[in-house]
Amino acid sequence: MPEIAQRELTFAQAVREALAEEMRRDSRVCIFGEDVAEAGTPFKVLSGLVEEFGAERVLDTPISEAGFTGMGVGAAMTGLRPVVDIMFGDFLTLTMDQMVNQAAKAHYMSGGTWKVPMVLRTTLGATRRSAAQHSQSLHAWLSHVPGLKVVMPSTPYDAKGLLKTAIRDDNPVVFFEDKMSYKQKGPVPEQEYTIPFGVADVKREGEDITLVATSSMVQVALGAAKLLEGAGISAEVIDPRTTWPLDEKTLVESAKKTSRVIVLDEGYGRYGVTGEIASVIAEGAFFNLEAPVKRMGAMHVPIPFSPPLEDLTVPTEQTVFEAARILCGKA
Amino acid sequence: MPEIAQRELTFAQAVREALAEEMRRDSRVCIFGEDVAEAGTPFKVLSGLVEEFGAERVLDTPISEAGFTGMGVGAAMTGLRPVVDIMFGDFLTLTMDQMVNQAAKAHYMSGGTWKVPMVLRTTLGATRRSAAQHSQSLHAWLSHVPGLKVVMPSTPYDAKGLLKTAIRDDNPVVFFEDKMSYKQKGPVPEQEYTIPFGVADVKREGEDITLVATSSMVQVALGAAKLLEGAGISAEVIDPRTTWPLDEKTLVESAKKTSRVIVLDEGYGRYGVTGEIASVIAEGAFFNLEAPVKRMGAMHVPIPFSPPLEDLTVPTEQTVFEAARILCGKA
Amino acid sequence: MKTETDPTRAETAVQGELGIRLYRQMMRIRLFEEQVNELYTRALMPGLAHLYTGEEAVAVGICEALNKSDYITSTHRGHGHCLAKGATPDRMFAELLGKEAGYCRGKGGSMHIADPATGNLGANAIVCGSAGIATGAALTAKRLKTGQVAVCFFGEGALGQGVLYEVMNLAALYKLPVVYVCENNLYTEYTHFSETTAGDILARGTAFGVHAESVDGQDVRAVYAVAQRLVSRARRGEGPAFLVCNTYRYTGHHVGDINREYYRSKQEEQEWKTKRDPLKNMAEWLISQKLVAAGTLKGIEDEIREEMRIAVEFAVAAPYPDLKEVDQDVYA
Amino acid sequence: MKTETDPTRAETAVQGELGIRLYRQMMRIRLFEEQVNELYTRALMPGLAHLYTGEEAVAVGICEALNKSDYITSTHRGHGHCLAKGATPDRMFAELLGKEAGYCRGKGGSMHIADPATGNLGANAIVCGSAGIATGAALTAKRLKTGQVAVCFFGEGALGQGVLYEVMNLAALYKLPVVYVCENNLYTEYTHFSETTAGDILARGTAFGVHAESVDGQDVRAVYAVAQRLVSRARRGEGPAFLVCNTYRYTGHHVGDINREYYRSKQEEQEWKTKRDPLKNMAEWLISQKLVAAGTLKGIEDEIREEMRIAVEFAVAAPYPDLKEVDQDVYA
Ligand SMILES: Cc1ncc(C[n+]2csc(CCOP(=O)(O)OP(=O)(O)O)c2C)c(N)n1
Ligand SMILES: Cc1ncc(C[n+]2csc(CCOP(=O)(O)OP(=O)(O)O)c2C)c(N)n1
Ligand SMILES: [Mg+2]
Ligand SMILES: [Mg+2]
Repeated sequence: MPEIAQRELTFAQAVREALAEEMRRDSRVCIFGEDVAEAGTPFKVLSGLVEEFGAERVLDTPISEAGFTGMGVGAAMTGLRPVVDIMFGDFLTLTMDQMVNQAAKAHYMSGGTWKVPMVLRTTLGATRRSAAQHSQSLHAWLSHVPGLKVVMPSTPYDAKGLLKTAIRDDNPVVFFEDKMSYKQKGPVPEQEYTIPFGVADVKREGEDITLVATSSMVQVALGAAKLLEGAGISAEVIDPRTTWPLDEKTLVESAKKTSRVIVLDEGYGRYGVTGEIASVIAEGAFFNLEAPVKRMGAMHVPIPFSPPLEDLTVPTEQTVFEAARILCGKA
Repeated sequence: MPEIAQRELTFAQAVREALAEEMRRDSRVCIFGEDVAEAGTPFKVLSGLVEEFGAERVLDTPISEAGFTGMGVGAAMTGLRPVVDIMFGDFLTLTMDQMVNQAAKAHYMSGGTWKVPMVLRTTLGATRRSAAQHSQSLHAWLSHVPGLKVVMPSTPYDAKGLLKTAIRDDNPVVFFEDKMSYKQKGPVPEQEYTIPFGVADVKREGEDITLVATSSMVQVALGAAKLLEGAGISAEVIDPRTTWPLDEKTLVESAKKTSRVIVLDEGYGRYGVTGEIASVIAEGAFFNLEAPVKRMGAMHVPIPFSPPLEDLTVPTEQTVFEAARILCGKA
Repeated sequence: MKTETDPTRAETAVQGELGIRLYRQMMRIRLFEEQVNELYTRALMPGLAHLYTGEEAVAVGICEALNKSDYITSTHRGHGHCLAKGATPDRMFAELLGKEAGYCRGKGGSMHIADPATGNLGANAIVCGSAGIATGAALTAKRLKTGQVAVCFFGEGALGQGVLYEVMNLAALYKLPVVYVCENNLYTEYTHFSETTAGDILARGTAFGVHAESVDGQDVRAVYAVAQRLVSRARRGEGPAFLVCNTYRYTGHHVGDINREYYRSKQEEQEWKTKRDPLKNMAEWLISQKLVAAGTLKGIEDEIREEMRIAVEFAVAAPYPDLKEVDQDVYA
Repeated sequence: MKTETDPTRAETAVQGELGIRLYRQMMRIRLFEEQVNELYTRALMPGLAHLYTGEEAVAVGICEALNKSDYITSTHRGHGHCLAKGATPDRMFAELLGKEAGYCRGKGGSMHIADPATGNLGANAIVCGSAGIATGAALTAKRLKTGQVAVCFFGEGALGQGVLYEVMNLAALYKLPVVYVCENNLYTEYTHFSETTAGDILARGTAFGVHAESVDGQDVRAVYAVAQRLVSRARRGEGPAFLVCNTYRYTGHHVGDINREYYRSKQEEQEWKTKRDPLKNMAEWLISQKLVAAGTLKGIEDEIREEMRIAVEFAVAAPYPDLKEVDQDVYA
């Protein structure tokens, strides 16, 4: 992150600022989704946008995720640059045909003639006491699908820079925001900037172990890294920032340097993001690893409502700290 | 496969026989989907069933994948044991909310009170010249979701035994059939049998390299194994048969024995089945592997229609053969 | 749960005993939700809850026309449906607090209460998420000839979900015993239904071959009467129905939705509360008809208040599930 | 593509020149599909194809009422729509054979022909898969005030997909310039529409606030006239329309569907082919009206036969795409 960054914004403010700037820059950019206008979404992320850009560009929709996502695909193909709002990532289930069979394939199937410059913004993350249908992190599904790009910002700075890049990208981009991060504050420079896709960010440098973490897990990894420091273990924290394209090089280099790796992601642990990243590292750093790559994701259960149970389903600073110590043989 | 197996059936006949036997055994078992009755599906897999069991138990539906899959969930919760037919796996996109937010979670969310004993049968596989929306293998999505079981038969024998188990299971089970395998013949004993979930099958024993292959890739692996034999390489072919539950033990044991592994799956190669299985093996056999686990899945592109291009997107006996020779340092 | 009445005379079926029962059931919902809001403000409840206050006549009028063995599916705003179908407040509060004594052992919470004993297939946090489930339950009832009926409750926001029309078409084709009950409380989260719903709501049933009617959702006797008709009709094998109940939620979309002026006026809320309150109007009718004395109704209210107080105490004191339960019941 | 006619007089708009053009366009589709079936039987075409034969009047009547810049979305049975909107047979055949000269460089095939030059947003192999896309195209036209109209073609089987009702509701709410054209050819794959469609088809538009009409899909002049009205209506900002065209497919669901007796009778097929053939009837009308001589029509047919023969030759001779194209155009 550049030095000049003085001003602090919350994650939600950073997202809103990226949208506002892009909407001012390009009149084709528009937003639609449920309660996005006056209400500014239940998370208030979009507050004020309808007042500045009008109801024509900030469009309230019925509760029709498939329908308005499909409308987004067609609007994108014909000259608008829609940013579609899916309130909870759990509702991606309803948009999969539009995103996977339509948005992701239109460019390739048409021999490169049609383009789908749309962004689908949605949320991920548990521990909000919202139970099994409002707590999932389903980004692995989209990362699996050729034709889509998948963005997982972990800080206000990254959120703003990556969202501006997403809106300017000529492909369908799925942009995941951690519900629990919206109030998180961080430096965001006043001046214009964008962040390229496929470039991982070293959130913390270290020597003994690499913690690869996405989205909500980055703060957890940084917290664990602090604890590890106390235990005499120097942890490097790497945030891929986009799961597709994936910056394999940076991940592998770090693994080669530290020789020990934990991959952290809030999606379900099986057949998801940790498996892909762990495989990339296990292959790329095969001759350097001192221990198997450790994977930590959401427990393989529907997210329970009961707080003491829900808190067990997601990796925490403490569980990561302990896993790292074991991996480093210092438990 | 037991010796007694004399009779040969096609994959399609084995599926049909499993359904017919279970429908005779249990009057609660019923089928619904598009053109499942008189037409017996476009693949003719269900031919004859409506004649034996009647239109009440073999129910033609409108083209409403979400609607009749949801109907299946409710029917399963209340006393029927529906087998829902989704013609092409590509249409799973339309059923994801019913399968993931409803079927997979009803038992857990209700504190174990409601059960969802349903089977969703669908297809996977490319190279049928059906283009990008009729050629996908999306089983990784379902394998990612706690609450679901995922079955991937590769032979007529496995198809029959696993489908009978699926129908008797009290959980939602997604059963994937390779379109290109329907005409494949194989031994299927006359007498009753079932095959437990979570038990991998060693399709061929070998010493030098392990080929883990699912569904359509099992025949490819066996073909490659023959070619490898000619090159003096003894390949073991292991079929997990179910991706969830996953028989980690058998996979890891084989990897420990051979020290070299290729994982083959027709799903997209990234963030899918090969990543999970490769990670499980890389962790479990960490100190035994001579080389990184090699992953081979569908190319990260929408499946093209043009035959010469489509043929490049899926692993073949030849490409597996070459990859294996390189892995064994005998290229 | 159903007091026997001649369906053909349903319109005039509500008499003293039943009338008082309808009032009592509505009061239980009203006072239950009062406590839920209390638990939220006292920060004793994890997460949020969507109160049914103001809509009591719908759940009660419908469920009183059902047998205990009949099925219902419910929504994120489901407390009223659960109570009306026979759930007990103590286990419901326990569920809202994530306790082991809850209907779902604390794993479901406010939006997922389910109870096989009362035919409750579960509340659902996906808008329109249970339409398929209710339709499937009706398919089972028809196939196994059990004589059961399934009722699918949903808010008018669910009219935006295409799957509703897919399953109504299926129910009509197979003549399934299911009643789709649309609770039109005029708002989705923060948007008036006129901004999200084009055309004609009733036609959205008939267009798919489903018999459609609407009713004043604040008049419990009217809801009960039409429910009687549509449920017996379904039970007799005459097919599905779509019932639109015009109603209103008194409070926010959820307990945290306090400032609502930007999407609806205080005056609008006042008018519904004063002129069209289902409990007040039912009480006045019962008294005017000399079916009950005012004192009796006051007595019922006090009695239920006490029931709720005890239920809350029970739930607050109840233990959380054992931590090892976290990965139990993922698979049957 | 649109020959200027006064929309208010649309009903009587079809005159000689236009009439002949309508006939010619239908003939091009008829003979194109003849060749497709030929390519299939000669095993020159990979995979399968769904022929439009018998339904020509729908695509032609609609597309002749559109401007070149107007949008269409098409289906798995899309050859007719593509031709009617202005695609050329040579590049279409090339696409069907997976050749680089095809509209999609061979990557799409029969079910995915797309062509920006003629406003063709693409055929779609997901039933109802393009309803959202067409609606979005109309949103763009309205937002950017381009005056374009979008037409969404789909078979009556798509009436089973809920997303259709989601987007019709959206189009009505936002008054979008889109016309949803339902080609009711009586069958989905192998099932009669009466077995899969309850209620009233036209009401499925009006229930969502979309103006609905139906027309004889075998009468190209009637289709053209109503299309004129609905398209200009949409262009004038008066909102979306839903048009049901009653038609029939002469051959199998796809080229491989030969024995059809188990789902429909040969006699039924014969009646449509003899009594209601769109080309035969149009030819008779043109001649009876003295708008053209029989010989002229024969000349047109021969000319088109030749066009198709050359186009097939071109496609058969054309090269496949370079293998390195396999992973090109995944991302823009
Ligand atoms: C598929 C889906 N989309 C969006 C939401 C978020 N959401 C929860 S309740 C609600 C409004 C529902 O309105 P309505 O159906 O009228 O029910 P009401 O709250 O008025 O009782 C929305 C949009 C959801 N839970 N599920
Ligand atoms: C979502 C989806 N479900 C099922 C299919 C398989 N399928 C292809 S065409 C077809 C029938 C379509 O019938 P209709 O819409 O009437 O069009 P027609 O073939 O009669 O022109 C079906 C079921 C599909 N392609 N997409
Ligand atoms: Mg509402
Ligand atoms: Mg049809």
